This record gives sequence, C-alpha cells and structure tokens, in this order.
Amino acid sequence: MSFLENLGMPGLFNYWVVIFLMMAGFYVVISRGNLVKKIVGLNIFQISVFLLYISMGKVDGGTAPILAEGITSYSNPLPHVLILTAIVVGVATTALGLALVVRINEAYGTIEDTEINDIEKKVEDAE
Amino acid sequence: MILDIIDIVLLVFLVITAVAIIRLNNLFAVVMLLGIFSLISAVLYVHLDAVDVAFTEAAVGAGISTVLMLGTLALTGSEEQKHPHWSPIPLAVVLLTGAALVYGTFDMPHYGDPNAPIHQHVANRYIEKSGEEVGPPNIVTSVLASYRGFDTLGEVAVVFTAGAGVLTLLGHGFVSRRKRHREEDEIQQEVRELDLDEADIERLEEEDI
Amino acid sequence: MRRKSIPRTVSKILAPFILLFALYVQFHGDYGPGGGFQAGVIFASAFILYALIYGMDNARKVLPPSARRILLGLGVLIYAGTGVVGMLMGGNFLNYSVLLHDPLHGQHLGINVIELGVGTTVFAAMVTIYFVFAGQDRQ
Amino acid sequence: MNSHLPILQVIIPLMAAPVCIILRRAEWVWGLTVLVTWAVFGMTTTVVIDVLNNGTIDYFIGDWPAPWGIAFRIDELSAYVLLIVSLIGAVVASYARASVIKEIPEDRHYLFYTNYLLCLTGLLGMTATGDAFNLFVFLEISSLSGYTLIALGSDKRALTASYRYLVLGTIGATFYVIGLGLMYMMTGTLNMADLAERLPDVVATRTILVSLAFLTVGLSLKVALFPLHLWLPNAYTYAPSVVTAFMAATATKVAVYVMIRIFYFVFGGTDVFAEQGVAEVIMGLAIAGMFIASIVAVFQSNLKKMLAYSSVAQIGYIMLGISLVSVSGLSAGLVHLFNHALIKCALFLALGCVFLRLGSVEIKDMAGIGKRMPLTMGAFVIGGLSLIGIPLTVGFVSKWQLMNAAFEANLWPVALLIPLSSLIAVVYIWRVIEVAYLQPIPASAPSVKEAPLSMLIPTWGVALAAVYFGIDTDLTLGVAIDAAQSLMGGGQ
Repeated sequence: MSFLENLGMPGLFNYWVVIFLMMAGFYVVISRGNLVKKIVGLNIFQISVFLLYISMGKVDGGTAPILAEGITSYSNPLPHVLILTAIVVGVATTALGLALVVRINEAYGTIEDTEINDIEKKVEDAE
Repeated sequence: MILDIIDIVLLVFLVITAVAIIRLNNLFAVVMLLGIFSLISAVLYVHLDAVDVAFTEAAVGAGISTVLMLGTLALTGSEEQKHPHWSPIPLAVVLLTGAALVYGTFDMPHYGDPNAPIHQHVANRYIEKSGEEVGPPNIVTSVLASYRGFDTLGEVAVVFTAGAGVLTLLGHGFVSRRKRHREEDEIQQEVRELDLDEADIERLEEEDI
Repeated sequence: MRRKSIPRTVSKILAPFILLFALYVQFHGDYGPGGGFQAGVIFASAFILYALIYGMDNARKVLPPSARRILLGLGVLIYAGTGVVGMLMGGNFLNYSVLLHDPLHGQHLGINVIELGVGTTVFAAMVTIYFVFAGQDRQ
Repeated sequence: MNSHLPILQVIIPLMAAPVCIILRRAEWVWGLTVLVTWAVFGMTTTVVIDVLNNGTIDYFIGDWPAPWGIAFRIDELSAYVLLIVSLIGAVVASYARASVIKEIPEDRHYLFYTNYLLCLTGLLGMTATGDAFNLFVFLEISSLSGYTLIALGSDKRALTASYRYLVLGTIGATFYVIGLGLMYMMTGTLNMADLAERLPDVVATRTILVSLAFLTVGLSLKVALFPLHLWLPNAYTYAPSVVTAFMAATATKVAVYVMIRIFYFVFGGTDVFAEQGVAEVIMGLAIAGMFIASIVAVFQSNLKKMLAYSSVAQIGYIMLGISLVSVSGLSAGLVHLFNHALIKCALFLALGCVFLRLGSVEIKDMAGIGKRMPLTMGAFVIGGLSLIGIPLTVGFVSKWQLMNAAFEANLWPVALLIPLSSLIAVVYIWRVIEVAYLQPIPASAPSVKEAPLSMLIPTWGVALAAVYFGIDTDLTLGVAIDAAQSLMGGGQ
C-alpha cells in the first residue's frame, strides 16, 4: 500500500491527529523547564495515548459494549478496560508529581528547572 | 468507516487546545486548558462508544487533576518563566518519535474496521459469553472486575500507593515542616561555626542521654 | 465566611444528592457505565465541596486523618481479601464463582464486594490527597 | 495451599502494605515487614524449586484460562529473578531498622515500610506476571512507591532527583504502553505466550517494528541504559541508604528482566531482535556505557554517586550479554544480573553503615575509616573486589562468561574491552581503599564506633554470598544457562 493511497483514505487520519497530540504533550514535557508545565505535558501525552487505544477499539456501526436485546455489533470492550486502569495510573502519577513540586518549591523557592540547577550547582561547588 | 463530522470537530478542538497549552505561559490558563482538553477527549470517548472511560476521564482528568493542579499553583505561583534560549533538540526528538509512529500507522488496520485482528481474538469471548459466564450486562464491568480483575486490584494498589506517597511527602503540614527546615538550617549554621561534624553531634547527644 | 451564604446553602442542599448519586454509580456499575472508581471520586467530591465551603478544620472533624488512613488501607484489604476467600473456598485467587453455590450469583457477589473495595480506597485516597494539598494537614 | 504460592508471594506483601498504614507503630510495622519479606523469600524459594523440578508453572487468576484472564507464568527465567528480588528484599528489610531511624523522620517510618512493601510487590508482580498489560500496572506500583522512597532522602536534592525520575519513568512507561498498544492492535491479545505465538505472522509489518522500537526505548529508560541513565545517579545518591541498596539491586534488574522477556520470549518466535539492528544498537550503547560511566565514576567524590555511575557501567555488561543473541551471551548477562545485584547490595549496605556513624559518604571524610570500622569496610572491600572481577568472586564468574560469549561470537575486540573497562573499576575502588586504609586518621576526626550488628550481619551475609557464588557457580550459572537455553530454544 503506497503512501499516496493512504493519504487519500481517511482510515488512518484520526491516528495521525492522535499522534500529533501525543507529540505535543511529549514536546511540552521535554522542552519546558517549569515543573508544573512538565506535568501538564505528561497528562496530554497520556490522554492522547488513551485516545489511540480507544480509537482502535471502535467498530464501525458498533455500540457501547453494554449487552442489550437486538444489538449485534459492539465496540471492543478490552481497550476500554485497559484505559480505565491507565487513567487511574495517570492521576496517581500526577498527584505524586505535584506533591513533589510543592516540596521542591518549599525547599528551593522556585519551580523552574534552570533556577533549581543553578542552586544545585552552587551547593555542589560548596561541598 | 469514514470519519464523521463530530470526530473531526472534536479532534480539531483537541489540536487547538494542545497548541494553546504549548504557547501559553500563564499556568492558570494552561491548567484550565488541560481540563478542557480532558473534557473534550471525554466527549470523544463517548462518541467512540467508551462510556465508562468517558465517565472516568471527566471525573478524574477534568475534575481531580485540575483541582490538584490549581491547589499546587496556589502554593507555587502561576507564571511560567519565558525561555531564555530555544533549543532545537527537544523538537528534533519529538519529530523523530512522531515520524516513527506515523511510519508505523501504514500497516495498521483502518479505523473502525470490524475485521481488524483486535476484534477477532480475545474480545469476542467477552462479547459473546460474558453474559452467561459473569452476568452483568455491562461487558466493561465484567472484564474489569472478573476476567481482568487482577489488573483492577493492581489499579487499586496504585491509588493506594499514590495516597500513601502524597501522605509521605506532604502529610506533616507545611507550617511544621517549614519550621523544621528552618531549624535544621540554623543548627547547621551553628555547627559550621563550631566546626563540629555530625558524628560529633551524635556523640554529644548520646552523652546527653 | 459570612458572605458565602449562597454557596453554603447550595452545598448543603447538594451534598446529600452527590452522595446519593455516588451510591447509585457504585451499585449500578453492572448495568450502565460506572463502578467503584467513579463512585469513589464522586463521593470524595462531596467532601471536597464541604471542605471548600466550611473550611479544612471542620472537614477534618468530619473525617479525621486516622479514619482516612484506615479507609485507605481497608479498600485494598477488602479487594484482596475477596480473592483470598475465593482461594480458601477451592478456586484460584479472585475466582468469585466459588463464593456461592451458583457461579453466577457468586460472580455477582464478588463483583459487588470488590467494587466496594475499589470505591473505599479511591474515596479515601482522593480525600487524603485533596486534604493534604489544601491545608496544613497535621497528622 | 502449595499450588497458590505463585500468587501468594505477590499478594502477601500487597496486603501487608495497607496493614502497615493502619498499624502505624514504627516497631510493629518494621517487624511485620521483616516477617513478610522473609515469608515471601520462603515462598519464592519453594516456587523456584518447583519450577526447576517440574517446569513452568501457569497460574490462572480467577480461573479464567490464559488469553482471556490474567495468568501468572513462572518459568526458569522469572524464577531466577524472583529469587534475587525476594532475597534482597528480605535482607534489606532486616537491615533497615537502625538506618531508617537515622535517616528518616520518625513520624514517617510506617509510611517508609508501606512504600517499601509496595515497591517489592510491584517488582515481584512484574516478574511473575504473564500478561503484558498487567506488567505495566505492577511497573507503576513499583515506580510510584520508588519515587516516594527516593524523595524520603534527607538532602533536598532527593526531591529533584525523585521528580526527574518520575518524569523520565513516566515517559518510559508511556512508551511501553504505546508499544504494547501497537502490538495489541496487530494481534488482539495481551498474554505474552499468546503474543509470542501470534507475532510471527505479523512481524513483517511496519507497525510491529515501531512497536518494538517503542518498547525498547521505554524499557531502556527504566533499565537506565546509557545514555538514558540520567535519572539514576542523583536518585541513588540522595535516596536514603536503605532505598539505594534495595533499588540498585532490584529495580533496574527487573527492568532488564522485562527487556529479556520481550526480546527473547514475546518476540522469541521471530528474529526481528537480531535482524533489525536492535541488538547492534544495544551492544554499542552497552559498551559506551561501560566505559563512559566508569570513567565518570572515577571522578566522583561522593561514594554513593560513584557507585551509582558504576551501576550504569555494570548495566552495560548485562546488556552486552543480552545483545550477543546466543545462549552463552544471554546466560552471561543473566549471571551478571544476579551477581551484580549481590555486589551492589553489599556495597550500598556497607555505605549505609558508614553513613550511620559518619553522617557522610564523601571520600574526604573517610580517611582511615578502615581502621575505625573494620567490619564494615571489610564487607566493602569484598564487594569492591567482586565489582572489579577478582577470581574467586562472583564478578569474575560473570565477566569470564561474558568474555567467552564474546569470543564465541567472534567479537574478540569486544571480548578484550571487558577486562579493559574492569581496569577502570580498579581505579575507582582503589581510591576508596587507599583513603580508607592507607591514609592516617586525621587528628580532628571524631571517634567512630563500628556499625550495630543488626546492620553488619545482613551486610556481611550479602558480601559472603558474593564470594560463595563466585566459588560454587552451580546454582546461579546452572539456572542461568537453563533459562537461556529454554528461551533461545523456544525461539527457534
């Protein structure tokens, strides 16, 4: 299947958008020095990965996976279950990360990576 | 399936929100936008038939996470520093990673394809048999609580770990901890003046007792 | 505080409904979307609302740290304990079918109990995390 | 009850953690932790013996058969790693009491043990599970508790180290989830054995190739493979001594285990690992890590940081063995995984004793310490000699195996690089020995007692094990070769 054929088909289009979103989050994490913003980036990164999973579980013409009379086609329930777990893991990580940010702010008086690095360098030179 | 208009609109909203988050420096705005990002994705989950996931994302991503972030900002300040110099390395890493992922999509089954391998194997048993094997009409509940109940136990353990972790890090009150920090600093200052080291102090303490 | 009379009244009226809705979500997860996790979060949000309006000191009286700690651990123990009971009754870990004579009833019971465990820990964790973030939480 | 041991060894520490948080009294909680960790070690040993005698154990959780439910699958490889993790977990827990009292505020002791048990649960669960997504859940349990444990360090840099580890660790875990998602997309299953069966049909697709790349990068972050090791040095340096000893000996090792599991078992039915250049890239990075990290270690003044860099280098040796794609290479990597866990545990435990008495692990404060704390430093020297790879120690066994494997693969330049990089280890270990034994005790130095027995016994236990397994290699090398053979054999 050639690239051009694919480009003409919307069958992969939403995956590409999801990849863009993932990379936007990833970019925030690795390019920003503010500790809160890094965690915001991680959240975007993770939510976008969840979207990838949920998109792959969608079945054309399917409905939500709740058994009911007269429905024959359901979307795949397994990605939903996995992502439920992953969302919880994500919020747990966020909570812990923010708790660390609060402590870092107390100890260093800043939440900017560059300033923290300067302070740590000073401490190291003093040792 | 051809993407319908709702999908496209929601995805476009997500992209706009993500770009705004990258560009904005006011952290309050960024956090609120993250809440919006999370809510829009919840709507998208509903549209993709993942109602349980949408419910959780709305409650957790848009609710709890936002509240926690606002709580953090109240303690730390809300303006992000402007970047003194821009480095091309993160952008290169991200472009490379993104390119790899896009490369990987070309052999993927198409979106919504009912013949994709993912719909042919394990999931079928859940759809066909969970009613008679487990009971609940909500297949997600059956899988979550019974077939993959161990994952959910792990998930509860993760929540427990986070609770215990936050308690460990912050569970002693900012005031008392700050006071202790200050006392430590003062003690260290005195120690420096006395030219003692910690082993000395310990010995002195032991003698005191 | 005195000027907050509208939020105070509204939250007073809302809180029972939030709790009721949480219970509905908790026990209705079999039939529609929902379950222990969502219920725990909603249940916690009622307490967070209470803490926002009436202040941390009052909220701490409603739910002291020791109670939160015990609930936090209890949920995990309920969940894993259900699995161990299944083991003692001859199945593998987390087999609910052996809990009662009829496997389907056993599954039903097992799922309800573990969802309760999930709800308990999630509720306690969310409230703990919020309380700890929001105030000078003396342990 | 015997048939339930595979699950009980994970569930018991998991259930003990909430009990700890409810009990709260530091002494009780410590007692419970010691009891539970040794019980877990006992159970693991029973399981290992069972696996060696009767072959792979499958345990279906909830009695749901394999690809539909989650199954534990314990083969020789996982048994081997379970044994290391539970042994280190029990030894370090026994050692912890005095060190924790010294380094962690008293009101948080019960939380320390809670997190310790959770971390142990996560690592054991990762090793025992046969389900790739369940592995992610346990990975996060061990990671989140690990971040908390590191942040308990008394230096404020522990907080930033923990935060950086959290960010990089979460990126790593998210990469793992992406890779797993792509794999799941193409096969429809999450069970590792089932994946291994189904992957050969779709392995030629670009999606699977990208999936392998993401799994590799994500796990490399967790393994701390050079140059993705940046979180490791500060995390090990500023974490409490007990935490460093535990994590250095187990956390990265379990991540290496997962990597082996993915490359040789899940992708075992294909030759994509060897053919697509993944092995070559890992080999290059492993060798670079062996040298660069060792050289950086020489210039460290903080001994914990020195050993942390040395860990990065030693991970290079393990990964070098894995990247050789042969039975002898893989078994050399596995043996070194076990041996390095013992060595680093002994060294960090000894440094914990030093810190207890001296309040510092800076090399400048340690002049003449060998005469003042002879037992502690004796254990340190044994560990150091093992790290270098002196004959009759475990380090020698694994490096010898690794050289043989490299020769066997006709990579003699690589084989020669192994002793060469060990020479750098001689330099940094010698620096410590020189200061500790040959320099006079400064007149101004405080009088220092030997560490208490409760810490010395575990330290010496591990140090002696590092000698014993250097002489009697039947258990470690034998099982490692068996495990490697069944992995490689199953793959062809």
